[in-house]
Amino acid sequence: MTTAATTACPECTTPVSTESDLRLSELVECPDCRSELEVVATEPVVLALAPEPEEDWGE
Amino acid sequence: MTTAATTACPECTTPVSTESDLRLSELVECPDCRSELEVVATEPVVLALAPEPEEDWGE
Amino acid sequence: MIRAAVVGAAGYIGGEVLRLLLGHPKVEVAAAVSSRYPGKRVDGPHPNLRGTTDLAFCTEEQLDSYDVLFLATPHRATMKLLPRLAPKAKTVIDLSGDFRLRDAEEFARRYGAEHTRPDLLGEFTTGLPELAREQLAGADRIAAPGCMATAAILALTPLTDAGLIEPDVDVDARTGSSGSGATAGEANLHAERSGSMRLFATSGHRHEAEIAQACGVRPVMTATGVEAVRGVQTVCRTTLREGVTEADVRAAYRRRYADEPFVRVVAQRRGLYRLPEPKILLGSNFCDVGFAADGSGSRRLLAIAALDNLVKGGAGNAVQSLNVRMGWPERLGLEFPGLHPV
Amino acid sequence: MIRAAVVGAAGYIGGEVLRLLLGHPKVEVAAAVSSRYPGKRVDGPHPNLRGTTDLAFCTEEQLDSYDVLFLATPHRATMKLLPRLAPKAKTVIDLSGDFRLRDAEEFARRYGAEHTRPDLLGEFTTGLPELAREQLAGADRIAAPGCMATAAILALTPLTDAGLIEPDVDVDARTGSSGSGATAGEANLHAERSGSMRLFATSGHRHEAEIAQACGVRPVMTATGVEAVRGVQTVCRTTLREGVTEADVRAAYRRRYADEPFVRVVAQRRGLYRLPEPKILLGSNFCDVGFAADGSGSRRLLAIAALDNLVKGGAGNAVQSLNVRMGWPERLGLEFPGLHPV
Amino acid sequence: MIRAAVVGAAGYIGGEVLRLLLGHPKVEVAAAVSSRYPGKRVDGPHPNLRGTTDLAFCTEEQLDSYDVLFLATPHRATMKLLPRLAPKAKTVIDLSGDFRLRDAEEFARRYGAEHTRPDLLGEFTTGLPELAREQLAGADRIAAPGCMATAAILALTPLTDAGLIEPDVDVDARTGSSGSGATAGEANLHAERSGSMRLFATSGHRHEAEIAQACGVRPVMTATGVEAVRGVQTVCRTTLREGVTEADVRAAYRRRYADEPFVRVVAQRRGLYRLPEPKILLGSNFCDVGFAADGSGSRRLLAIAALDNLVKGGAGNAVQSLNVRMGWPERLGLEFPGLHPV
Amino acid sequence: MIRAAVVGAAGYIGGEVLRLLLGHPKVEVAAAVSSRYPGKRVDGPHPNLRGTTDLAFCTEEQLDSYDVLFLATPHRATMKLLPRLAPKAKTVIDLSGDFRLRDAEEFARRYGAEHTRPDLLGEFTTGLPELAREQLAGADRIAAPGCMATAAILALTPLTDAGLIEPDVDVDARTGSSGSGATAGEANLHAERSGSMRLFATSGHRHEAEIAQACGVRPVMTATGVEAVRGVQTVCRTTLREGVTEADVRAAYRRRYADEPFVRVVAQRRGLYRLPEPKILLGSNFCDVGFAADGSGSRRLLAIAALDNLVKGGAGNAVQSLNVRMGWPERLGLEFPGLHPV
Ligand SMILES: NC(=O)c1ccc[n+]([C@@H]2O[C@H](COP(=O)([O-])OP(=O)(O)OC[C@H]3O[C@@H](n4cnc5c(N)ncnc54)[C@H](OP(=O)(O)O)[C@@H]3O)[C@@H](O)[C@H]2O)c1
Ligand SMILES: NC(=O)c1ccc[n+]([C@@H]2O[C@H](COP(=O)([O-])OP(=O)(O)OC[C@H]3O[C@@H](n4cnc5c(N)ncnc54)[C@H](OP(=O)(O)O)[C@@H]3O)[C@@H](O)[C@H]2O)c1
Ligand SMILES: NC(=O)c1ccc[n+]([C@@H]2O[C@H](COP(=O)([O-])OP(=O)(O)OC[C@H]3O[C@@H](n4cnc5c(N)ncnc54)[C@H](OP(=O)(O)O)[C@@H]3O)[C@@H](O)[C@H]2O)c1
Ligand SMILES: NC(=O)c1ccc[n+]([C@@H]2O[C@H](COP(=O)([O-])OP(=O)(O)OC[C@H]3O[C@@H](n4cnc5c(N)ncnc54)[C@H](OP(=O)(O)O)[C@@H]3O)[C@@H](O)[C@H]2O)c1
Ligand SMILES: [Zn+2]
Ligand SMILES: [Zn+2]
Repeated sequence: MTTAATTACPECTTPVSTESDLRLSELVECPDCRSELEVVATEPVVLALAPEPEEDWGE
Repeated sequence: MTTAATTACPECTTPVSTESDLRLSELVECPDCRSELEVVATEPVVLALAPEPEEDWGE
Repeated sequence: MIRAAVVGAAGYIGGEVLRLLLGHPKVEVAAAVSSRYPGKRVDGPHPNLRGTTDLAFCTEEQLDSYDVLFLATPHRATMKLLPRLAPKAKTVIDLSGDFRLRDAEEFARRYGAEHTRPDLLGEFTTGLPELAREQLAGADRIAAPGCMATAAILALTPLTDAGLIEPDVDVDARTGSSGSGATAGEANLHAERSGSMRLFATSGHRHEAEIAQACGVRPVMTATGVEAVRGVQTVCRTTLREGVTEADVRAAYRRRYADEPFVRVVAQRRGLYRLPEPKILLGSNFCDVGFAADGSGSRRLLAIAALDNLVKGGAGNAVQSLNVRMGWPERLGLEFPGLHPV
Repeated sequence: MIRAAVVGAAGYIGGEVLRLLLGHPKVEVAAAVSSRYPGKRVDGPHPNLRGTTDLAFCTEEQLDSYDVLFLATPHRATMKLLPRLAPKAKTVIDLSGDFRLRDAEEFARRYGAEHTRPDLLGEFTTGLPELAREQLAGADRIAAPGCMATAAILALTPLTDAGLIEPDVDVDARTGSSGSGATAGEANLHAERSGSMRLFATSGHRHEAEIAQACGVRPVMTATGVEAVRGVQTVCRTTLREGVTEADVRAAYRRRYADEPFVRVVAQRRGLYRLPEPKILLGSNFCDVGFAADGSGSRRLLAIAALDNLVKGGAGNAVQSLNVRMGWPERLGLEFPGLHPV
Repeated sequence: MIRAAVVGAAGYIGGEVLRLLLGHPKVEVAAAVSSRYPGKRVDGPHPNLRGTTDLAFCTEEQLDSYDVLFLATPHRATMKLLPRLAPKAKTVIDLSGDFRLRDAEEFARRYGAEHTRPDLLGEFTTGLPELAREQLAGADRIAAPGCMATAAILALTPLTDAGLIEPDVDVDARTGSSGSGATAGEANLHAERSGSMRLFATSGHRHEAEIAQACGVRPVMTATGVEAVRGVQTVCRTTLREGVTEADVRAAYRRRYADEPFVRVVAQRRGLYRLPEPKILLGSNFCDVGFAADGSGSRRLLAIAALDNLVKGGAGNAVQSLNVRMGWPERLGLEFPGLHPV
Repeated sequence: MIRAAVVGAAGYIGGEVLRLLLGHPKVEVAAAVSSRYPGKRVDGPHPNLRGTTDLAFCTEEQLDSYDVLFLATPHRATMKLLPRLAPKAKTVIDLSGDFRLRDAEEFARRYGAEHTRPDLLGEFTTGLPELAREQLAGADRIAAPGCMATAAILALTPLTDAGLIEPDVDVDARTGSSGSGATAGEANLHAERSGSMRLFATSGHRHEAEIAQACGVRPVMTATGVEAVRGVQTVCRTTLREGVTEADVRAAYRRRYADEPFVRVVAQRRGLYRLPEPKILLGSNFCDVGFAADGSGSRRLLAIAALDNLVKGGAGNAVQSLNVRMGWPERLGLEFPGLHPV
């Protein structure tokens, strides 16, 4: 069984619901700003912005 | 009262329905090939292809 | 089923009204007026309608009476048409600029002509459900806003309603070629318009007045024609009031549009389509709105919107207003979500 | 409501299947498989779906069982997927090239690889209602034809059915960039593909075999990439049999397609859009077909078709096939007529 | 320095003649005639010329006498202009269709009007150095071929000269919008023309007659407007004579164009640009030609050419003809190679 | 004739340097380096160069010594290449971002990496003749500015030099797809990039730092990808100092650029091309600059520039800098004026 909790997106503060069986390093997506968030702690769940490949558009 | 008859499109032979109160020089549209047809006689109705401005596309 | 008539039905907005009404489950298109094509099939100038209708255009004189009348005719011509056409329908929805502004003097300044029926201006309700849903429920004179104005208004409203920004706003509109209608002038020649980035308005665009009226801001507006047929994007450069944070902004947008069927908040950190962009909205009644604060902690905020000028910026918005007016489900006949890729 | 799953759901065809099924009144999208985006929302790669669904992708392993399964995966990969996925659904609709040809040797010649499951080829029905409506009614293995093949087949069928043309046919296909899928290769780089007129196949294109199989002609095919994202046009250069007139041709087209919901005969003498052209078909399930005889009295006849490769050339056609299979009204979920201008 | 005048100088071809002559080291542009813009600067309608000239348009009446006169005026109008303008210059180079055909009856059939000066047809030399370099050396009446004709002729000449193909040829021309000139008609409206694949000629196009005259083949021609401003591509579907191999074809092209400064043979097995494509030719006087035999051993051969309709298909070719006429290096003023990416 | 080498020669900027040098009367292209295509002809990746050269790529190791070396390699890679390549040439012209900023900390902030050779930053002269003509005369380390920065700098310089504007400037850049180089990523896929209006930078774009450094303003910059392959337009929203009139502005532009060979002041009241627009600049080394004051008497002023990012925004500007460095006529090899229509 998994239960859902919520924690705030570190990028935009939107509540992100997290399953209780999340593992460390797992990636979740913020439903609002769509940031990729990494699980950096599990009890309680702490999310951090996952690093993103730089986009280089327009010189 | 108008009654409908049909006559063949001179361009594509599709039957074109014509109202009985059509007048000479009136323009009707073929429902199939969309040619513009001129009423050149009325009893019975005779349709002729109306002249079209030349299209000049691509030099 | 109600019976609808469309005047200016051979134009681009008229054609889009036809497309939407022909697919609408509660509306019958009873008349489509064109002075250039009387007696001709509507699917001549609107070839996308082939196979969906056998309707032919009629003349204004052939109109009798209808439940709703859509006016898709040029500004300045419409204020002359309205008095003689209004009696033919219970509800009139005007898509031109003639009855959008409440102030006749502002109209004269913006449109370069005196309003011929200033007495009627007060009778009109703004045809934008997001702003005037309640008034529209009982409205029989509806004036849909301009395409670029609609985009800017929907981008700004969450901010002005919540008092988050200062009044000075720079509105930078980018638009496709269908915004100028089906008029073959040199400026719309394919070889000239193609690939252009043409600043055709550097200040004083008419839509400024609509934005000011709707949002209570002081807009200055530039408009650039870019390579596209359909599509408007407005980028509003605004200044946050002291102490307002990006989280406040995000919350204001979410709150304001939580229940709106046709406004989506798009302000993402990942992916190709992070902010509103019109290409994925072709044919759709969505207006996407988004925002971007300045990372560096300044008070600068971009408020961005995108829409299809002929749909949410015109015909779709008018049909949505009709749905509200009639008490129908607001999405009726407007379900097409847009395409990707495109 | 039936339950559907889509494999390859992050691709262009997969996204279009999702768009159509999400708007379909009798289908629930129960699963969308992607190996690249498991757990991510489908409106990430398909931003047009924002606001219409909260669906997220799953992995193949997470699939259970469904009423219908759509395969929108690459050719050669699909024949390997099918055996393990087919048990998960009553009806399978494959959009790849793997089960279109009935002859395994022809497959090997065209696809440069042996077919791994030639035993299954005979189980498939062609997913083109205009050709195989009756068989589709009871079909549970459906293979939708290729986009350019569909256009050519629909252009030629009235002529071949009525025995009006000689067997040698030149198929000249013009296509937009979405035909190659969401694969970022050098050839699909915007700066390279933009404005191109690229003859990427000068003979021997795979779709030749499908056209031959469906129409009994000897096609030779060229394919040119032109500036467009969506859209295919095929111009077939054919020769009329002795004594056949243009009126015979027109009658054959009219007769053949009189009751078809998604084929329109477009062969006009006036107007801008006299012959089939894909731009007004974006997002639409129509295939427009037309013809032009040589004024000079020669026996030359052009047979022309246009469609949106992702809709009637792919996902729309698959959904139409599903409608037929289920005995539903054929237009269900496919009502969008296309746009003009665009 | 010789003195040149251009009539029809406000049009697209006229503007291109101006661009090339203004950059030509041996020509001074002494007059540019326009009836719409007399007294106005030429860089008004031709904004690319800003900073390169202070020239203004004049009227036809203001012309005096010149070494060379370029006529960039419409067909049917030009045959009326020529008699009164020819005395004003030693050498006349006509870019219209009026003096290209040697046979007045063929002209009447193709142009829908009697030729008003059939007596002059014989005086003209074809302004295509690849065909008529020697005659051009002494020519004072030069008629440059049509843009699509030029492409088809340069694609076919190596084959017909070497007797490698049968006489029946299908010419499939694809063209950008500048081919119709600076005329704002509905068909050239950006919103209509954009993204089109419009088969505007399905047989009997005028350029057929030029191709027949130059190559001795029996061409049937289709022409499709595709998304582009500049650029023509012609795909000629031909049949090899018995026993002719692809190696013979390649050799014939190489031999024929070995010393041509402006024809490149492009028929590669690798890379993105294997066959001729106009986008990399914008502004350039190159015509790229190539071919593709049918792998399967049939006798089918595609002969393909691409050019910029305003340059090698018009103004550039005219200037190249002038260079030949004057005995100057043929590349003078025509060095721009084209761009990539673009 | 001097001998030149180009590193990064297979890229878009590298290809444009090759095009310009191959047409330059005083430069011989002695080496073109590519790691992907060693030994292959340069006209493979650069098909526009067919017929103009037989040059093949070499490896970095094969370089010997040259009069001038062009670096057209990515930022962050170039600062590592420079120390080992600089000894091979008297003059080095770098087109990357690595040596544009004088301040190593600013570099680290903007480029997300420490500068590996901060000691060399001071040796570089800005490769923009309009700003640094005199210094360039003796310069042997030249860093050409970024494409959007060049446009913004040329738009603003007349105003900042004359002290006409306040320091806060909003720079709104619009750019084509070639600005991202020949890199096939998802964002540059034709089907995704086509028709886009993508705000890919909403603040903090690297070019801000270059603009600040060159003009002494406080720029905030947004960048939007629009439908185009080549072309940059920057619209700078500025505020006039108290009392400054539009006439002052016009005079400042005229004065500042009176003798500049490659800057044209375009601020017209009539015509289709009233303000700078990149499409007529394809292939040209012109930068068009213009301005528009607010009619209403406010102090708002738009300063606008347009250029071809690969030419005046890159390779052309580098060649112009070389011409200045060598004391040659500045227009040498850069005469192509641009096209219209296009
Ligand atoms: N295009 C847009 O994006 C957009 C968006 C929102 C609102 N609007 C507004 O919608 C209206 C129509 O715009 P459009 O783009 O569709 O223009 P359009 O394509 O030029 O069509 C206008 C139509 O009005 C008719 N018309 C012209 N003059 C008339 C007159 N004096 N009296 C009656 N009918 C007349 C014409 O049809 P006949 O000659 O056949 O009668 C024409 O088809 C305008 O007021 C425009 O401002 C446009
Ligand atoms: N594009 C058209 O116009 C068109 C028209 C008709 C038919 N088709 C056919 O439809 C199919 C899909 O075409 P498309 O254009 O949508 O291509 P696409 O955009 O490249 O999508 C293909 C999808 O298949 C998945 N995939 C790739 N390799 C796979 C494998 N080995 N096993 C399972 N899934 C795999 C990928 O998703 P993940 O990596 O996320 O799993 C990808 O999203 C092809 O067979 C094509 O021939 C295409
Ligand atoms: N476009 C192409 O790709 C192309 C290629 C090869 C050859 N051509 C041929 O070149 C000629 C010009 O084509 P274009 O595309 O440049 O057309 P365009 O842009 O329409 O220009 C034609 C010019 O001719 C002038 N003109 C019109 N009627 C005239 C008359 N009765 N007498 C004198 N001048 C008249 C007009 O200028 P004013 O009204 O200002 O006098 C106009 O600028 C045509 O014969 C065309 O067939 C065109
Ligand atoms: N595109 C523009 O509009 C523009 C304008 C002004 C300045 N710039 C600058 O010019 C430079 C080149 O841009 P571009 O657009 O031409 O990019 P591009 O098309 O991606 O080309 C870059 C070239 O650099 C080579 N390269 C890549 N990594 C390298 C490394 N580590 N060491 C040496 N060579 C390497 C590659 O060639 P091989 O793999 O074959 O060696 C490639 O062809 C960049 O610094 C860019 O910022 C670009
Ligand atoms: Zn978030
Ligand atoms: Zn007919």
